[in-house]
Amino acid sequence: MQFFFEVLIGGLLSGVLYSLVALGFVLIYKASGVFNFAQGAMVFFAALTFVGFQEVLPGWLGLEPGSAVVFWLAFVLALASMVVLGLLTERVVLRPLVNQPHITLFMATIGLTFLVEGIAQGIWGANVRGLDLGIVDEPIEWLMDRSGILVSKFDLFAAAAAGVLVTSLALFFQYTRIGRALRAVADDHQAALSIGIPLQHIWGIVWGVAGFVALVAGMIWGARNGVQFALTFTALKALPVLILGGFTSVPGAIVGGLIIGASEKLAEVYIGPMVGGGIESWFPYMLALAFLLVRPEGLFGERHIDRV
Amino acid sequence: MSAVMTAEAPVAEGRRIGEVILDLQGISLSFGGVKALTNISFNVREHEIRSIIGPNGAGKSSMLNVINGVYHPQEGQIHFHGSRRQKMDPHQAAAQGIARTFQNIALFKGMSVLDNIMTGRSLKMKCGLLRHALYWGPAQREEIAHRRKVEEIIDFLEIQSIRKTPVGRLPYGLQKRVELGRALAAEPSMLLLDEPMAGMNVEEKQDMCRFILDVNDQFGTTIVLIEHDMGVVMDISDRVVVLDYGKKIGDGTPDEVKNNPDVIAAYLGASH
Amino acid sequence: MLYREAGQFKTSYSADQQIFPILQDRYGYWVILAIFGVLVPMLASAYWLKAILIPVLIFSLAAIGLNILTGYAGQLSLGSAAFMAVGAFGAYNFRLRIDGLPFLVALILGGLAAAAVGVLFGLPSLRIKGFYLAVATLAAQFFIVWVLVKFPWFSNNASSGVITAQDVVILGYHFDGPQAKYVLTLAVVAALALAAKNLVRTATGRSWMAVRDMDVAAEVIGIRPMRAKLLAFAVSSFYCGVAGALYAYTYLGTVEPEGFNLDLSFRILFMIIIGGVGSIMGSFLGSAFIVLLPILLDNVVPAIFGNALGAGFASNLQLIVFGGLIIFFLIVEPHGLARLWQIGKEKLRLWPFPH
Amino acid sequence: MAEPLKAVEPELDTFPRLLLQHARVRPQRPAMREKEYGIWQTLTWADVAAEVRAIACGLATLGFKRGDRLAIIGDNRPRLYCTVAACQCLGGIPVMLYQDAVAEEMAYVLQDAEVKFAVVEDQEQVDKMLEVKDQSATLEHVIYDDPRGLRHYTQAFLLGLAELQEMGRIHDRNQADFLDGEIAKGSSDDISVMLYTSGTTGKPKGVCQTHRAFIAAARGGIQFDRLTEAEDILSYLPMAWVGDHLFSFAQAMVAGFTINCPESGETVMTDLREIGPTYYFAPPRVFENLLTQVMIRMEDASRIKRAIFHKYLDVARRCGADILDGKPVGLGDRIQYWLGNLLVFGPLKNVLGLSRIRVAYTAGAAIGPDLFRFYRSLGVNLKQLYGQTETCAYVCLQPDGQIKLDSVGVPAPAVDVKLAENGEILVRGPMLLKAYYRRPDATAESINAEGYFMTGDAGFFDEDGHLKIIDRAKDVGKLVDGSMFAPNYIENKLKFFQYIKEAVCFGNGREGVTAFINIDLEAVGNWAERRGMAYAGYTDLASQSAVYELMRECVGQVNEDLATDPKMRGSQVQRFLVLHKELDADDGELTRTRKVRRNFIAEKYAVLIEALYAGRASQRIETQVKYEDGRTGVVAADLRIEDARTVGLDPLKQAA
Repeated sequence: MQFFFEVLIGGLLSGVLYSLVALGFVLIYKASGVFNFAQGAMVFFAALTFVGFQEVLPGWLGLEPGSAVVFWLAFVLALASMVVLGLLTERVVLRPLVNQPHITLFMATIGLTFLVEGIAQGIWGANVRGLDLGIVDEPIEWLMDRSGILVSKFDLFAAAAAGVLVTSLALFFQYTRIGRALRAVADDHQAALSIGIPLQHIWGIVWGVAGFVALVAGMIWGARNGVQFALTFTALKALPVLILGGFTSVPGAIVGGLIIGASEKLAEVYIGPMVGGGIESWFPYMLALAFLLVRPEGLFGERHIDRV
Repeated sequence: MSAVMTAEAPVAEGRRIGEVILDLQGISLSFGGVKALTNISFNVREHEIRSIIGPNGAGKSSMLNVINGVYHPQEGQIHFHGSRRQKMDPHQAAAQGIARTFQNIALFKGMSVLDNIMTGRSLKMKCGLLRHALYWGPAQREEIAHRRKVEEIIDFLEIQSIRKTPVGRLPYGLQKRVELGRALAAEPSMLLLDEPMAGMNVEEKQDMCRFILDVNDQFGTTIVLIEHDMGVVMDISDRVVVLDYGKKIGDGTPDEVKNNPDVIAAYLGASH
Repeated sequence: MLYREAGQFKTSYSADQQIFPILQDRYGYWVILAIFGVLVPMLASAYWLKAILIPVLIFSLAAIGLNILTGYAGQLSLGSAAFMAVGAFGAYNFRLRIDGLPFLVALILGGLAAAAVGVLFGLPSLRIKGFYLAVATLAAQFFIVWVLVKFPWFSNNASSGVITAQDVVILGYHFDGPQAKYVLTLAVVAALALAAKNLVRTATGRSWMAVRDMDVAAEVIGIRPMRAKLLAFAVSSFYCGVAGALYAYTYLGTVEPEGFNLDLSFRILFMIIIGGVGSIMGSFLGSAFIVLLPILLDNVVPAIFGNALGAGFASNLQLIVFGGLIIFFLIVEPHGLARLWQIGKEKLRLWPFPH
Repeated sequence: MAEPLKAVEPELDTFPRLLLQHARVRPQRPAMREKEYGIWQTLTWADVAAEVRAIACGLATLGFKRGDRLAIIGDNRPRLYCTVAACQCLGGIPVMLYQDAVAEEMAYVLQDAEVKFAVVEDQEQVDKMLEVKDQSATLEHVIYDDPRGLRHYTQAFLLGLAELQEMGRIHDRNQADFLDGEIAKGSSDDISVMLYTSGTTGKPKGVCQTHRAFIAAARGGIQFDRLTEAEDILSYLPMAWVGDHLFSFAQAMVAGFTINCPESGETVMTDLREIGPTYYFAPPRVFENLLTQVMIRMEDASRIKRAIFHKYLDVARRCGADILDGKPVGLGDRIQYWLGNLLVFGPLKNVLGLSRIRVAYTAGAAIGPDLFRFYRSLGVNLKQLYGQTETCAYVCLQPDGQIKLDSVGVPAPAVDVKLAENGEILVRGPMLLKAYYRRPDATAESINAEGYFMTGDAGFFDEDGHLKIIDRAKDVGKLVDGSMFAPNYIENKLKFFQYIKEAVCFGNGREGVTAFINIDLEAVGNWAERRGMAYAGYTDLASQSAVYELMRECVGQVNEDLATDPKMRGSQVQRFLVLHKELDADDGELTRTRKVRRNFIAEKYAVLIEALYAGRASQRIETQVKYEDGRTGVVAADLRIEDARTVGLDPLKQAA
């Protein structure tokens, strides 16, 4: 039983990371109807840019490697890069494709995936790098002593970060003018126009926010597994998360991420050995597929009626 | 009440309006609590032109969607050719000889006029995948036989000069005509037309009117028509049913409907 | 300019419905076929045949498969490589386990195996569309590769699933040289491309396009969308499967499941985007483009920049160029090279008029 | 004198016999094609013979007798052509009607020709027949080809052509030798067809032509241009027009070539391109529209393409016509022309559907020399012919290699052409009409005692024996010195300039020729804009001195041209003015078909004519005009009068 909980909690915590990536998808999908396949690549780009700046800044500015200044400066620069990347994407890729079929936009973001990955590695190189957030990946003693369950401090931190992020996003959407405009856009583009904020500004902001979310996700993930190309594949796991949670639901992204994270770990541990292991690679997709057949609109998605 | 009316329905020379072939009883339809149609009953006789009119949002298109199986009403019964119709899909309705056009043109944008109309003959084509892949032989013979039929429709609708044009490039009025052609290609016994003349100029409307009358006359096709142009409706319909807010408020010959106080109220109310 | 169409009138529907109704196109087609069928195998070097022409043909076939599904039936798939894998391992196992099974029969059986698997993974398409379906096909991609790796039965107990294709023998003739393999590949691909063209110009193809363009209208005129979609999945997977089998038998000889990864699926998708969605010829153009571009980059980049940029740069540049091209084509010419070809042809037909 | 016609085989002296011959000799060759249901449905000669047989027997079943008149009304359709032949088989007379005529016009012809049967195309024509049925006492049966929309027409005299043919087939089975007997009864002197002259003056007259006449005309043309059974012709001009009857019926029947009927009026250009006829006929306006379209479409082409296009058009202008005529051309030009053919002319002709043409004719109106030269320079063997309904559209033809832009060629084989005292063209030959139907007076008026038909056209032969048409004979007058004055001839020459829209010349009984000119507002407007000139409307533009200069140049060129011809040199335009308003049909100055009403204009603007001859430099004029909305207004202007550049002529005397 203890083992089960350990696996469950570990899974839930890695699910938090899926949630963070999925969150970026949801934001963009809500605002512009674009299914941004490149969100995973953007996470990779963000993490690589952050690490890259951490490496080069001390040399450029004569700072102490590993200092807080370097950390925050790299964070700000990486964030700025993400915003620029987001704005450029919006301007160069999506705006010319406005009013095109969704499938075309989707394929364009696949192209974007390649482009972003290529650029990131072209600038920073393709080596695997470590990323240190200063949090030690060791079990929380208090919890281990009381219940015997191993929970990593790092995972807890990641969960907390995700929680903060989601809460602040929720507040942002709920209480700011731009947030309200964003929600209006998701419902009806015409209505959004009447609020008085140009659609393009809104999309710009959304891509900026999505960049920020990608950066946070990338840093946490990078700190855990190292910054490397494989990150983009792991990020693909966000897709089944979306199917579970629905494309338009922020809570859906969170819950979906947790379900996927937990179930893939449990499946790996309990079913894996029966079939030779490694089922993590496909289990989330099959789960999502099975789920689709039952409830195509996702857990929190809105049911759609085709009017003829 | 409707029996009295049909007795007086105009009978065109040579065209005999026959028995009731479609009977709708107490049809109600709602979408997640929103009532689109409430307890609607009416019937359609063989060979007649039956119009459905009413203000916007009266439920006219929903009515057509019920008839050809796109929507499944929660309540009510549909009898088609005497037998009770179970819940069925549009393609089953098509197999029973019901074809239709749509309010917003629903052509296959990536295909030519010819191919669009050819799809209308899908139900009549029997060759399978392998024969299609081999082409030469049965598949080619079938294609040619149906092409010949489709060409007759193209000739009938006078769209020879655009037969190989992709439909996306055509002006609106011609697209409507092509859509009618696609419906006709199925050689339907009943044709549902959803605002076939919307957005057309006078000349195009005249043409479309002529085609509808010719179809009804030459092929004996029963026609259920939704149309906003009252002049056209009153001119070509045998009987008219009037809907408002999903309820039936009038049913009868054009003259009767014109003098029905409820209908007048609905239309005056709608126009203000 | 080259066309002389006056006087080419059609007195029968069979003449009017030819694949190439214009005489000059027919000539062009036979000339191209003669060049690639006769001249190329006589003149091309082994490198060109083995490393370029054979893979171009094989990927063309896979691209035709994906194009049937995506371009004609409108169902996006990210799992083409997995279906190729099924074809490759299917053909291998059929030959392994059935004594004396003729190669071509094994090829078809491999394709049919892929078709069966394709239908299975196409089932969700009955309820879902667009991105949802794309994600569903990812499941196929990962699951199939995993199965082939994890169950050694499929690779005759070879380590990590690597298989070595048996000799290709048809009617006693051994296809072992690059020439022979090229000619065989060309023959299979040409025949299947013709069949695909036939499918898309008859009722089957029209039902796919109808479902793609307006599924409600398609259903209303009596097409069953479910049937049309599953058929598209089956045919598409069949083509990918045969391509996969050729990939093993006439191209690489030795393949492993991991070779049929997501990246390959993406590459096939890129072929149809760049070549032309909804065009058989576009599949060939796209395949040639995607196969040749990296070779071109490998040769051109060092020539311009020298070796200073390092080996990693070339692969990154390839990513950037592919990604950029995809976006460029989707924005500027969503119907790809095939459309450009067609525009050029229209220009020639109307020359000297612009339109 | 024209070359003789080769002898006719005696058994092939009527159209029905020709048809039977083709069905025997070339049964599987295509005789007629029609674009219908998306493809060119083909009837072989055997098919045509069978169709004709069924129609003829059907007609006989309905009681059609020798000599009965049968009206044919509709677009060019194979079955209507077959009906013509079927009617001829029975010794009847097909009466061809223009399908776009209104019911009353048809009523007149139906009465005049005492038509008993009418075979019409479709519902539209049936409706017209129903409208005039009561006025046409002799009309007994109306037979229609296309049954669409006619299901509820219950009139007993209506019958579908298909049903008629079915009746005919039964009749044929029962009396297999009936039709052959009827055909055997036919004689080459029987009337083969009645064509109505358009009748610009008075009521239309029915021109009766015999088999002999039309076969002679057809054979002459075939011999002249060496036509074979392999020709393809597009039949799109009205069947009631003599040209179509000659080209699409008579010549096809004689030579055994294929006629091709377009799908519909809208698709003629596409169908032309598909068929790519080898033998083609079109009135000048068709060629003109085609050229205009070419130029407009080329406007949108890229700069490079336009440059190539114009460069090679220049090459063609320089040597194209000579190459076509087989004249010696330098090697450099030949190479350039060959390149041009590869890059421009070949594709251009092909896109237009003209690339297979061996012989093309134009007639019916004067064709501008630039227009004519354009097509010839591209290598299209476009030629002019001259003829009337009364001569089976066959008098003069331009021989290959001897094309003169302003002549209509030499007398056709077996045709005897001479000029009357007043310059009127007289023709005699086997192709002359037998008579005007029931109009002995008119027949006597137009055929003189020696058997010459008086064409009413004035013309003269040049030194090579080519006939030049100058005017209607009645319009031709004389100057005071007795030399010929042909206003139309001069006006046409002026109007060939794109800047001149209308011109009216005066001079009959005067010392010299003067002219009113209407500028073409669009062309001159463009010209002015290119030169940066400002103008406010027609009147202002017409009065500008630069425009006068332009007109002077045009008139001067016409004069130079006229001066080369000894018969015309006296007719050079000495003085001219540019009118302050456009001549308008609403003001009675033009007919509805846009021909100038010379006498009306002379009366209305008498003061201007007086000023022209009085030698004044300007004249004030006020004119009432009708605006499009029906209001009237007054346009007033001081019109300048200019002397034109002339060659070797004394200026007009300044005396009044």
